[in-house]
Amino acid sequence: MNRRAAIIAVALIGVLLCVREAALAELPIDQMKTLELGAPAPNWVYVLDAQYPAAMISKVHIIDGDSRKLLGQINGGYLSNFALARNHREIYMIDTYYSRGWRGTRTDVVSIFDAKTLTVIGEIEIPPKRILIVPKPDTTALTPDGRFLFVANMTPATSVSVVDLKARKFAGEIDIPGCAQVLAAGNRRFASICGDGSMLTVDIDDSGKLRNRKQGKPFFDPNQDPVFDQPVMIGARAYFVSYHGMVHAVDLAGEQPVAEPQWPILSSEDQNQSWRPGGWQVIAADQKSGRLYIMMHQGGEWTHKQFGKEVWVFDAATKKRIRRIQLKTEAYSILASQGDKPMLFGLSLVQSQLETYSAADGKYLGVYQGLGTPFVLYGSQ
Amino acid sequence: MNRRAAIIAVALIGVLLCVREAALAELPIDQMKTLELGAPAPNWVYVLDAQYPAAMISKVHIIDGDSRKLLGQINGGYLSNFALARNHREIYMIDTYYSRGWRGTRTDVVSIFDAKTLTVIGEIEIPPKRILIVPKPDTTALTPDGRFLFVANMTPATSVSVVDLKARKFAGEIDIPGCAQVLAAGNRRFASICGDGSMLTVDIDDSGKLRNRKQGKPFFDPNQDPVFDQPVMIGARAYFVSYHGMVHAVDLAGEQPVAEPQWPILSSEDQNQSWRPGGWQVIAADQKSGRLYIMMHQGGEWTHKQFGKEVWVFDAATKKRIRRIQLKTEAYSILASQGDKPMLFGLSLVQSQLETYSAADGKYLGVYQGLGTPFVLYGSQ
Amino acid sequence: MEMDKLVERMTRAVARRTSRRSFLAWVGRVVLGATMFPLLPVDRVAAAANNPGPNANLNDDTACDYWKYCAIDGFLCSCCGGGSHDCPPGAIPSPTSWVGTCHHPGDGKDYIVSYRDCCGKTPCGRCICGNTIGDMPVYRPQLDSDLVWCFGAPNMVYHCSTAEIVGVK
Amino acid sequence: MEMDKLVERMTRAVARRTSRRSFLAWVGRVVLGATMFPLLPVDRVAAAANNPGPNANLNDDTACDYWKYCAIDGFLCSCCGGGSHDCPPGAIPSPTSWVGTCHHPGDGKDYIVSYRDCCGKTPCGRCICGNTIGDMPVYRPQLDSDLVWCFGAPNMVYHCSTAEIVGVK
Repeated sequence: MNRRAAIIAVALIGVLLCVREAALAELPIDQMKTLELGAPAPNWVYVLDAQYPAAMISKVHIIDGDSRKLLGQINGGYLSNFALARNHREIYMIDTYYSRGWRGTRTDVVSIFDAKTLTVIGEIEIPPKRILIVPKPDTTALTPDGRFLFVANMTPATSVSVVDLKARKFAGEIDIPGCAQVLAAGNRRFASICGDGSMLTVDIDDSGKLRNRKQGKPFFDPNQDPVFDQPVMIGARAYFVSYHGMVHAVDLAGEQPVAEPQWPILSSEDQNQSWRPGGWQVIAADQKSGRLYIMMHQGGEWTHKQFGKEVWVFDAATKKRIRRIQLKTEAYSILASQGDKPMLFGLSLVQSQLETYSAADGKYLGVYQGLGTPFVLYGSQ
Repeated sequence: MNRRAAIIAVALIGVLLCVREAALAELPIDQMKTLELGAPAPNWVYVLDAQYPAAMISKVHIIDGDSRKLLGQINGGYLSNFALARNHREIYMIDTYYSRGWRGTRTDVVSIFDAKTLTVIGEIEIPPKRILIVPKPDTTALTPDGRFLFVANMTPATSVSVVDLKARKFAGEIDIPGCAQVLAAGNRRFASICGDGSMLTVDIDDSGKLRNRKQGKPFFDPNQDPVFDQPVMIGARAYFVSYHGMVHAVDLAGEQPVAEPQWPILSSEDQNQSWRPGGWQVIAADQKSGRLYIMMHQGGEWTHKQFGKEVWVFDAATKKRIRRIQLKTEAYSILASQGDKPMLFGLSLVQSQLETYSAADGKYLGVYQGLGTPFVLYGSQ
Repeated sequence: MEMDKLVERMTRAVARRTSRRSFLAWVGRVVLGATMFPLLPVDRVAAAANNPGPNANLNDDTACDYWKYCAIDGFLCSCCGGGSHDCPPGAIPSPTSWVGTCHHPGDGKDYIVSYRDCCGKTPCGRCICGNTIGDMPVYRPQLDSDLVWCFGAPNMVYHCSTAEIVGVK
Repeated sequence: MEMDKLVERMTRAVARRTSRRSFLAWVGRVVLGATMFPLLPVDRVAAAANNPGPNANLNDDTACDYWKYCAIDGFLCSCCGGGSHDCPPGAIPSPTSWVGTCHHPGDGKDYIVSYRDCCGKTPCGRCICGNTIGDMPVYRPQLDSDLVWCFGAPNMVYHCSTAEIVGVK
């Protein structure tokens, strides 16, 4: 197409010039161009849309939470994941593609986008093993320094693909037997959640190779009270909430994973009213204030995926509930922004919309609609 | 995956056997298998679903019009087209794929499905030039003997790719300057509609190469009363209906395309009530009885894509209107089946549903729902 | 509007689709030398299964309350051109699956049911039927209903779900 | 429900999306030596254009009745992170396009507007705005609104539509 494109472009310019000769308009002639994103604001939010039922092409809607306007979109593949560099220079989509759309050869790649122009500037092929699951934030993790990207695999044997973003290459694969998913716990460390209720931390060297691994002690009983597998990180501390409403904090910065004593979010009265945490992206945090946001509903056993009608705010330090926020529309995922005026986002899968609230007082601010089948929210910080 | 598949399968069998030892059930153990389609019935209908907004993966829903049950589905690529062999042995999807789903290298292929098992049994690569347009039946045509498949191209220069289905190869490309689309007008002949209001017939030899072309005389004035570009064929005669309600029959079997005198479907009273043909797949035919079905609405100039609320039935021989069929739900496309009890299908894009009517008396029979974004209907004969 | 209902069913579905929490899959993993996940004894699987008991429907296998579907999770193949234990034309049964236990109100027996996905086509999109009883996070993959469980199938594209009787408890 | 409205807008949209019936495109074809389609004189294009005239809105370029959109057909780039004549980040302006003529109620002039698609991403899906005035079948491609008119762009995937003033009539 390139020769043709060039030719057409030339012809086009020619015509435009002719037209301009004749132009005596009060309105100036437009100069068509492609826009770029401005400097990211704290309340920008990245919404991952799996685009069911077609499912083979994902979409990320980049939305300004303040104006509730669409800033741009990027595409991905089958059940793709998303990661944003902390310096906002690059966006990564972790994609699975088939050579014939829905059939043929499977290829997994990390697609690298310029975060300002939203154009694809590179691609790194990884083993076609990435876990294919309804999108979750912790299937991918980026080290704070932006050097390494970790990709969770399942074949169903579990492992982690280490991608060297600086060298633009796949650095290697590290088995995490009995464990799953991946959290960044430092510039050269990731952590995974294990089937026995413990956590695993894995250290890598500067080439991305395994340096050592430490298995923590079990801190919850998956058979009695499993924790949701999408914890929120405050620094190198992972906060989990359990099906029955216990909070587990695990410090991942030390020699080995160390869990702090669990604490309950439910009073006996709450329990009598059968309040429970639930949804998809169930827990969020305000890093500065150390506040935890947990999505709640009323239901019995095994209602852990019921849409949430309230968000309860807790102080992670005092372990006390600060506020209850009523959601205008039942949500499936929530996120808190990290600016001076933190915002709470409520994502409704069925209504395909994003609602914004003031995190400070729970005031409803507005809604953005038309998000396809959105599952996961990512912040700009 | 194959080694692993084998291993898992073996393990699976082992377990099933063990389980069976212990089985003393009153109910027999199930034997899981994959079903095949039975002998096709006259009222089977193939619904082409473009799957907007994802758009890159098409879907065909194969539905039994009598029972209004789904028989099976097949997938395609970006704005794919569909063709069914007359002997019902094979189904062809004319696909466009990108190596990375929505980006990368474009590849156009004819995907060959076994019409009984609905598995892909072959693929023929064709030039990546096929016209990309909201799906229309006449972007692809199959010769009556099933030997050649014609694929309409636009770059925007127009041509036709000739595919030899027997030799399983792309046979060549034939330019059709000033003309577009493709209709099968014999085992070695296709026809296209031209911008000057005429038709072009092109004869090929047994190797699929151009033998000769004949340009007919203009039979309509595109500037005054354009015809819809999706005619219905009765034998080798193409029936067009125009924006303003004139029927043009063009015989494509002779030495060159010959148009018969046009005739109106609108009485002066109809015109006063501003009845017009309109929709997407606007005209259908019952081959046996030679009846034409035309979808109608009430509207002014340039309302040619308005959804239809009635289907008017005409005798192509007497040129008289036989019946008016009220559609329960406004339709965008219609089709008539070709059996002894012909059925009229009304396809509603917005409601994403297919309604069935008795073609004989217009009686509403029922509805099938959940068809995505369906545009085109294909019959089993 | 149907489209809207469909989309709603779809989207709700996605929240709890596919994976088969299976001791068969576990066996698969054993054979693969990847058996680091604690095996759940069958009776625990049974305990985790949703048992409609007396309310279960014995006749209509396109309905979500069909007795054999007591813990199925996905689009029913019976509505997609397949059957309660048959893949629609062109879809391939996944060699790996999850097993549940369903009570048959007719004969009073508990049957072991293997929930096997049909793979190789994009989601069928009809008769979504899902429940989250016994559904566990991904660190217990054999109980995770959000995974695409087409391991061992020609590709990882999920089409629909079946329920295959493999024995009596 | 919004999803349902969205789907409705989408599906309605698809019926009359994209193609730019353009003498620029025609020039493209001339240069390509493929100029077999009768050229439409500009005044015929003008005649074919939809002219809301006095009702046209002069301020909101995210609204379908914005004066410059008198014959636009597709998802408005203004709602997709772009502008009335700007592609959203990452989308590429198609070098080929269709030209219409829109009346500006403010200064009373008729402006020649080039309707250029932004290509290279899947459909934006917002602010569908379409009309069929002047829309012709595919044997008159320069007037066909169902074609994906990304000829000359890096790929043929349609994202959204813009309206670029290129002169005064």
